[in-house]
Amino acid sequence: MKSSVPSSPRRERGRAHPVLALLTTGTMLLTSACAVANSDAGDAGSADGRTLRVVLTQEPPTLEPCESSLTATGVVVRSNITEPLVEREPTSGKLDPLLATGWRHTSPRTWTFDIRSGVTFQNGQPFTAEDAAFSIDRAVNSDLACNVDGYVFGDEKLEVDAVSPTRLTVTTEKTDPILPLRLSFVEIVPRTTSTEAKVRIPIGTGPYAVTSWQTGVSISLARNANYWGKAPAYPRARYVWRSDAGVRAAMIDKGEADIATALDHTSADTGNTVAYPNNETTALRLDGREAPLDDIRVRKAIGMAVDRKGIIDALLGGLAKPAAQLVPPGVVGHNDDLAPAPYRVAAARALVKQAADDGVPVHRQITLVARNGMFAGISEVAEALQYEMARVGLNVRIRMADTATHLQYQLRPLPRDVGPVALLIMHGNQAGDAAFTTSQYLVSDGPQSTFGTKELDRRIAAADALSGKAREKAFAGVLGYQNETVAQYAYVAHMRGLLGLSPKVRYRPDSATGDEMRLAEVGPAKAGRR
Amino acid sequence: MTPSTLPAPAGTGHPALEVEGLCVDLRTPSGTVRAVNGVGFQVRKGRTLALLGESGCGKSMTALSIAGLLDPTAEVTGGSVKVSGTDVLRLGRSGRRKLAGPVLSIVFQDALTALNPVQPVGRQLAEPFRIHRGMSRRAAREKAVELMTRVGIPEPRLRARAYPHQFSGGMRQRLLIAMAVALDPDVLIADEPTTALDVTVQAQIMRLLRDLQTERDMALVLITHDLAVVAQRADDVVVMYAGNVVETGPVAEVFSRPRHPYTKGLLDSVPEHAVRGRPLPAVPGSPPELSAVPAGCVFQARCPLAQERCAQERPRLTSVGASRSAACHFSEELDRA
Amino acid sequence: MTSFLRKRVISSAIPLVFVVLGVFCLARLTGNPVDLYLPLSATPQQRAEFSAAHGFDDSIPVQLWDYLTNAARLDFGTSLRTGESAGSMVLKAFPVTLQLAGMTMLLAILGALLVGSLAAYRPNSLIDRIAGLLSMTAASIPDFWFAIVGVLVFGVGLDWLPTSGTLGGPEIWVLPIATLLIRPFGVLVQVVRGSMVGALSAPYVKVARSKGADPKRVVFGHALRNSITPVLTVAGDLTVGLVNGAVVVETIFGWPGIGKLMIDSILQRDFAVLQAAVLLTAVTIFALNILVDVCHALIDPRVRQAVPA
Amino acid sequence: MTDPADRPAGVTAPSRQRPPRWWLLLGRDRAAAVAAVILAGVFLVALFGRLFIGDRAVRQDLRASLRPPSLDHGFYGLLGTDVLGRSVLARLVDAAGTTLSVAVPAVLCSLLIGSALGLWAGYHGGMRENVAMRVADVILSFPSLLIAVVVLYVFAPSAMNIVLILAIARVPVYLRTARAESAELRSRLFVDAARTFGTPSRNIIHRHILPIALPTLLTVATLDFCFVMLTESSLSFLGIGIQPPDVSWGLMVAQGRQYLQTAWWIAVLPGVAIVLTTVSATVLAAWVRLATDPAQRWRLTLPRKRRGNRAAVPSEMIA
Repeated sequence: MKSSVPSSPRRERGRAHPVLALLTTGTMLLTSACAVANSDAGDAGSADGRTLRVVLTQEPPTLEPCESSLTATGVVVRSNITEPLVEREPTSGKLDPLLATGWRHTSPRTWTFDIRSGVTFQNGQPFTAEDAAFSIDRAVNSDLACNVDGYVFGDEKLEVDAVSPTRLTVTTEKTDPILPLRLSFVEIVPRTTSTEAKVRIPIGTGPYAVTSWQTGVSISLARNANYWGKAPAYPRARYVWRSDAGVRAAMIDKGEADIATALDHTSADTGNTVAYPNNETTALRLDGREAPLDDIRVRKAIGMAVDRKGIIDALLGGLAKPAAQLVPPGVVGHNDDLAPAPYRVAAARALVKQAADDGVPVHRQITLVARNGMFAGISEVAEALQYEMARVGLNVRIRMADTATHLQYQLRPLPRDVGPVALLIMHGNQAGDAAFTTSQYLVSDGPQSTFGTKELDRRIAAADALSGKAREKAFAGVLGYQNETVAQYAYVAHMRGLLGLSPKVRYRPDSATGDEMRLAEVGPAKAGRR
Repeated sequence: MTPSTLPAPAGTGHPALEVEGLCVDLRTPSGTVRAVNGVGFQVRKGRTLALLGESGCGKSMTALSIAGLLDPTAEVTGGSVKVSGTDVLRLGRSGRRKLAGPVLSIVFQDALTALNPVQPVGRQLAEPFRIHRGMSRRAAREKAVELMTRVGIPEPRLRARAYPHQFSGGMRQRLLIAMAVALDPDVLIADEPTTALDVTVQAQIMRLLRDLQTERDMALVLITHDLAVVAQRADDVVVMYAGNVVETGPVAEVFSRPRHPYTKGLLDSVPEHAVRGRPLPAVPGSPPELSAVPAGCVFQARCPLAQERCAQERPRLTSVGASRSAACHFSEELDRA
Repeated sequence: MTSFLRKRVISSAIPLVFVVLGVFCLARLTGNPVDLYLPLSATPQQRAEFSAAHGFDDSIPVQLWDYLTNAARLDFGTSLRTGESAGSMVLKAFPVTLQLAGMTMLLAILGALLVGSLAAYRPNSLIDRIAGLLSMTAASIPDFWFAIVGVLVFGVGLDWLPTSGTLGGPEIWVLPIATLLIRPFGVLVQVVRGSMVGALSAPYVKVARSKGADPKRVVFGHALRNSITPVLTVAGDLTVGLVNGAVVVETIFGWPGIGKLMIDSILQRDFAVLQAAVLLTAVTIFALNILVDVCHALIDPRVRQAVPA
Repeated sequence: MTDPADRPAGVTAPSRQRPPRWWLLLGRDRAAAVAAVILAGVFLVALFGRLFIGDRAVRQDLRASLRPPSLDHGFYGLLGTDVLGRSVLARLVDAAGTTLSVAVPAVLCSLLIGSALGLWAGYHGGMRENVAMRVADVILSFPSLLIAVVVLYVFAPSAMNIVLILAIARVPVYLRTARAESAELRSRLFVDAARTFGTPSRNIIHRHILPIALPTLLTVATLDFCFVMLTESSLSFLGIGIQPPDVSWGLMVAQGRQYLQTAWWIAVLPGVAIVLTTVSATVLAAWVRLATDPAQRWRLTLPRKRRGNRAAVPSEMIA
């Protein structure tokens, strides 16, 4: 602006109305905003009773089937979009045929599966044993670094062979008595799927197919017309996500959603919720390598200091059960004879005192690490545990961490120079066999274990080689032995999930619901569709 | 009738501005004080009245209360202000607004702050026409340019688009005057219109004011502390001290024969009255704080004639000749001296 | 004006470089994301492969150099979480937040000008006191608290508004905007009132009144434009602060905006997305600052003249 | 009306010449007086409250969980209990200390650093001013909440770190304000005069510029006080604010939000505490600003119930 006197009258008019300019911009914003908001209003037409509306806690990072052991992915993908060969009945632990009609152990290292015929993928391609072989190969043997690979197979390599369109053989490196269970985690995709990169939107044989995924907004599914099994009740389904439990509950109460996952008892209307055991167990993992936690009296004292009933009633809405071991009832190897450590403050205090008298530095500060959002009321539970531990004479501080930080504490290599750590963990045994727990949490060099004993390692290895009743008994023994002589864990509770369910729909959640929500099992509450 | 009212000069109809017994209270952190106490005067069309006094004597406050522009801390508590016969103090807000501009107008002293810094001056000059005449933007702008020409702004059409900070002090004062006379008001109050200006410019502005007054036959109230200006420009003068009128009358008479010691003191302090070789006489002391005005005569503390009576009884403004009055117990003595 | 703009833009570019560097280093401080993306039982070899594949095993300067050279070609890397291009993820989320913030500030400024002027017109009047109390309260309510109460009251209790989400008509904007709005509105009302009181006691207002201008003309014709300068400055700062509010609002209401994207990418150690998001936000904030300066110049001719040619 | 000339002017006024005492002025403005009392109360509670409550703020009783406010459970039960059965009253008292010990140092730090830098930069102008302003730009363009999240996750969320982050994030605000004031003042006559006498610039800033800029800076600081408390609360909402067993009002609001439907008192009472404190601080700051500014002081003299009754001059009293 060089001249002090503007040379043209127009310019003055142009700049004389910043308010007007502001208004114009605002109007433009408003209209464009409405345009965005309305862009999928057609799809949103949801209250018609023909779309099943599900609200999740977070948006799935991907829908790649080989990542479906990630809870956020699996809850959408598994048994809705894609299906495995075999599925595990969550309550009994029994294996049911799905895309495989039968299976048998044909040689010590080989299993043979009979493949269902007459099944087609959502893209119209027929499903054969070759697709099954391809899918297993892709998930387990490829360079995709699939989550399911690490989760159920470790570094084991499988040899897969489609003998005929209806017959598949899988050969393991060493005898694997629970291979069918492991394979229940592998979702089947057509052989045309990329092996170079993970897919964002998968194609499967499931009852629903993905019609659209609006990033950040919603995922829409439509009924698969060619589905081989019973057609699901709802022609369409839509997933949205809200991270706040109160908002999810409000959506159910308001009728904006039919199903909401992971509600918490404080904000949910009890009329619209169903509690179910979710196979998760919370416990404090005590780092036995650091004083004062290296003294078993201190570890046992912590077990006795925890007021499980108080915590469950006051903080968990009475939904959980006191725990005495890392696996809940129903999992192979659960020890029915173990009772939760008694809540005895005086005795616990005496134990700590005894240890202190023996020179254990009980006043060294213990860090209680917990993860934000692990379950509803986590910070209150952490505070209660801190208080209860402090009450028996220990010095405890709380560190609330995010997932990444918590993982650093949880996984080997464990962080150094952080002093004694009591890590609040929540373990979910999705597979239903204690072997998945012991190999991670109890073996002395287990990825999520801080220490152990040779004897315990030996017992675990022995149990893992067994099958049937003997296996159950051996693992039960392992769990009892750990409580008695190792005491790495101070258990809190076997948790139960809370599912929001609108009165309009009928659905019975089971222990697998958090990882795998079968939309085909959901129906309208009353007979007769509106 | 309050004694403060001047006897109306012979003539027909109402005076253009007639103020009677005007009282203004001012709230300060330490309490309420009376800033203007029973002030009265009148002006006819074509005549100029000067309100003379030291700063803080209440003359500006008087002007603001006539124009209805007092700050919220000040409040008119008595008296009447008649403009062309209507008592504006009894009017409602919108009634008052109708008069502001076409009937009664005011020129402020600091032209820089009195002009809106973010509006082109042309628009500010056009505003009276837009408000009172309902003119279109374009017609009002033409009028503004005319006005600018009249008050002597060079290149008015171009300069109408400029902003106040782009003008010199004298030009700004011209603009302000132009704005005030835009609608040919009956009464124009000029509140120290030349204080902030150079001496040469002062003369130009005063000349402009006089010309406009003659041209438009306005009653002019000139508020000033400058005796020379009063002597040259005004017909009548009202001398104020600490919120009170101490002397009024035609300028020539008052200045030649002051009947109040304060007026006399003021006149003596002007260099041209001084005698070479003698120290310049000044009115000793300073005016009282408004919160500590004494009970008797307001001027007693500085008055060379003060006596016991002055501390007890406040002198009324009494007639001391044809169309003259003064508020002093000893005005006769002063005249004789 | 153009030279003014050019100078302003050049002097802004240097800080941008520091922002990029700062975010890059801060992100690396949060540790290696390998644990989050590999199965709990992944072998050391798998971890090493993952690190190598995403370049986390290089030294920080090498990583930075790679990042800068790629960024210069507008390639901001790939999201670890979704495998999408970070740039496109950010660009998808950005308009949502921009609209939310734009609407919020527009309403906040207009509303505050109205309420603030009303309050300033008669200082100490009943309106002034009520406006003062309400605005101060509004400015001190925690936003997430307001949001949740809003959902419970207007969403569930009264059933007037949808609880959350972006699916639906214009009514879905009400609660998110109201939540974002309260603080800026509260602060701005006070600022408007303060500067309006100042402007209304200026001599030119007396002059306007001596011309017979009615209150509307006095306030909106004369005082408003003079009092708007501090309002603009504060509004600019508040808009920057809206990014914080957006994190909370988008988290609660499930809006796919940049605030939620940033917090998620921090929690998921999704560095590429975090860096792209912060960079875009920083650029926007710079643009905003320039916009505020330009508005100053538009509103006040004295500022215009002060800018050297 | 009696003869006005007979009434000596100014008798209604107390004949004091010096300005009235500040507490008299304060007493006249009822809102400011109430605000001052509330603030004083909050500070007293924050300073000494912990001496009285003992371990009440952390003493848990899971069997006394979520008791509503009532008179039945003694003094500490007056405001009910939280989900862990702790007395909400005791926690409010305990939290007052923590909240202020975060907010006050954070505001003071940013005020001191920002003002010093800003005054210096504005006074000298040129390169120094430019650099200072660009630093402010850099800090401002980081979304502060997110930086807080990163830093607090990396370096453990201690109260000290929270104070540091909040202080750094707010420095630019003071820096800009102080710079603007100082840049405007440096060209004033009295500063020029001081400069021609050879007064060192540090002294000029201290003696001539700071006193004039201070009221504005203090007003900004009060508003910031509110901002800091709210940000601390937002951090708690994200789980990285004050860490239990310490407690702040922000943390109480954040933790109590899930009990809004079942136990309103947990989240509402600390929210009210935040609102009351910040509103009081703002009211008092506005008052102090008026009272210390000679040109504005008269505003305090306005009688309260004036509107409505028509004064003799029905002017649109525009202040």
